[in-house]
Amino acid sequence: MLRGLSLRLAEGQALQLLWPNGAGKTSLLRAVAGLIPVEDGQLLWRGNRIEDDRAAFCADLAFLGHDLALKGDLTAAENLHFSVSLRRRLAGGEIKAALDEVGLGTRADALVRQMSAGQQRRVALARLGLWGARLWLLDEPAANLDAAGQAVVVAALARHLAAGGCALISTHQPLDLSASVNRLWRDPKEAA
Amino acid sequence: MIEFLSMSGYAAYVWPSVGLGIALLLLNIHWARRLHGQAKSEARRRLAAGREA
Amino acid sequence: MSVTASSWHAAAQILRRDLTLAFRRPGEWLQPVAFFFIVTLLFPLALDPELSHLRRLAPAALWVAAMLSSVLAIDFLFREDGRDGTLEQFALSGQSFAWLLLAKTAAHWVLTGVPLALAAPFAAIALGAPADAIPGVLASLLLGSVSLSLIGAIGAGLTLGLRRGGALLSLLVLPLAVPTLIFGARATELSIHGESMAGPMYLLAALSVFGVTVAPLAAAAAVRISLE
Amino acid sequence: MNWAWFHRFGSPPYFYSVAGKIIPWLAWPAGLLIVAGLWGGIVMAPPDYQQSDAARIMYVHVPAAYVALMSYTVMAIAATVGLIWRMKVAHAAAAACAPIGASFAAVCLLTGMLWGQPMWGTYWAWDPRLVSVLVLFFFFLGYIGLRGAIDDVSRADRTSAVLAIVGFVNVPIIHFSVIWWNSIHQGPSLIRKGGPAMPASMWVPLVLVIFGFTFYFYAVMLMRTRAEVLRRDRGGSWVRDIVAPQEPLP
Repeated sequence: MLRGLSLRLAEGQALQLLWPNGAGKTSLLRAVAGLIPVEDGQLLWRGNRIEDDRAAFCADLAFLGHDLALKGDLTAAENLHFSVSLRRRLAGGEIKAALDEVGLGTRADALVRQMSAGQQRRVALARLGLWGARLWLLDEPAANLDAAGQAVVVAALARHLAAGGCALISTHQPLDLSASVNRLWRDPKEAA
Repeated sequence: MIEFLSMSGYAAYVWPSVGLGIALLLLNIHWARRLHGQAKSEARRRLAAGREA
Repeated sequence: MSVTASSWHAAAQILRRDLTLAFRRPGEWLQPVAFFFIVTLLFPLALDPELSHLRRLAPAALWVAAMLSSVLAIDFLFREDGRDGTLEQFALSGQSFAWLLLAKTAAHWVLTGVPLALAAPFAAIALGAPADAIPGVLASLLLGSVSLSLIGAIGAGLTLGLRRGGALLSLLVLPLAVPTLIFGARATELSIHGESMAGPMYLLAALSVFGVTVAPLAAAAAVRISLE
Repeated sequence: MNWAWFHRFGSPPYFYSVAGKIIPWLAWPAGLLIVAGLWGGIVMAPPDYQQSDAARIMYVHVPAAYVALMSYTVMAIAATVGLIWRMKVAHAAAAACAPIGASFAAVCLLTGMLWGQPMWGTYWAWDPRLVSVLVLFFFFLGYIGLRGAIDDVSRADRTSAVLAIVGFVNVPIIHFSVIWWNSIHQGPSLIRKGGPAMPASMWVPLVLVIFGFTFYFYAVMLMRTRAEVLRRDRGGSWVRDIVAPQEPLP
């Protein structure tokens, strides 16, 4: 359980949580997303309390958790189509472009079940860009990724921040995001 | 007295019912007290463990 | 629960996706139908196979088998989506959570309730029902399985956080389904006797409408708790 | 209206001490009423002119049915309060109601069977009221099962609260559908309706037992709730003062 935390993110800012394992990184991200109730304290988004208009907050939110929410029996393109369609209508070619960006352009019609863990994570990363959300909450975004895959994460983040988005990222392994991340938080007891 | 106990031939049904009712009342008290006792002893055990640590 | 054009779009996507998945793995939704057949066909073996006797029993056999196979199937309703994080994304999609779960329940009904209703006339004939009763049997199970799916959705939501729903799920769901059983079996019985089944059918419809309004909210509350 | 008392009850130590003081005030009247009622019903009241002395089973059967229904109602209300105001004490009270209600429903069913054999000639008739109590009994079992299956206390509380509320909404539907079902294919020979209005010497003891059982239910419910509150807060500092008041702190 986390207590006495306070943090603030501005446009174009990304905060990387480098807390030790078990310090509550995942809980913090899930609480910000609204999946866990906050017992005492409040969450503001664009100056408004989140619980006053959850739908508006959710529209601005992209959450990537431990579970990727991908179906093994659907292709990469079908998975993306489904998860984006829950939020908005897609234009033609958007999915292809997003898969190209994460280096999976040729695998669009492969079943996710037949992909490696790293490729599956790339599919989930492609979804982030398609959602068009302002706030990214990424829980271990680079798990199972090799150097090339990590470069994909860094590039996606850089694009997101340059477009005025912000991000809260938890990583326990030393992932160098310094190209895009501008704030680090190493210990939950430090104020941020 | 025997006439009363025989319940005009329905003794086999009336007295077990009364017995069930009384057993129900006693058992519920017993269970509640046992639950309380268990909660107390568990709290005590925790307290003792906390002091040793 | 506010329903807008984009919620209809999202619901249609859920239906489409669940149907696609089901057609890629047909075993999952064929099993409850096979189970339904086996249970109904066990009755003649346990009883005497005299058709006039079986006919008296047919509504009971059909409905008990339908309820059991619907409980068997309902355990899958949210389990996989809960495990792979899809339900989390539902909760964060900005759409009404209860509405999305209702769409999932509708897909589940198409995949289990409809096949069950289509299978029921065959089982009914095997149990001695006249051919004239086929539309009535079909209609009563089609309508009754709607409320079975909705009640099941509540049970599936409540047991989602558990490692196995199993026996507990049936203990939770079956008492709630008593009214459906009563009216459904009565409708089937009337149709087998060639009488008007309007009365119990209205009541089944009322149960379904009530279920549509209440069940998604209860299921959404239960699923949200298990997502924490 | 001042709601401070309501919020104070949400605090476990306050509830624990106040409930401890209330219980004797419920238990003594309960005991007196039950003894007086049973004495009046089983010893003093005249035998029923139709059912003779078998009607005396009523003095256990009817109050048990009443308490079973009441404990389900109290459970659903407590669950709602717990869910809306996030009140742990209310969840503990809901948890306390289920086993009590289940035991009363079971006794109601068993005494109903003992009454049925001499009166109807069979231990079990598909009487709509009996069937409703049977379903109620299964609800209690399902509630207890669900609660037991979830390890995390807070999640168990809220999940089972949803079940209690859903079940409560359904109880009247089940009751009326069972009556309807009974009217379409139950032979008329088994169940005799009502009979003549009872003389006062018969209904007064019944009312006494019902009141006695009601007081008894609240007393036992509070006892269980206290135990439950203690168990949940076993690490809390107020618990230390209760379980080991004399020991000085190290």
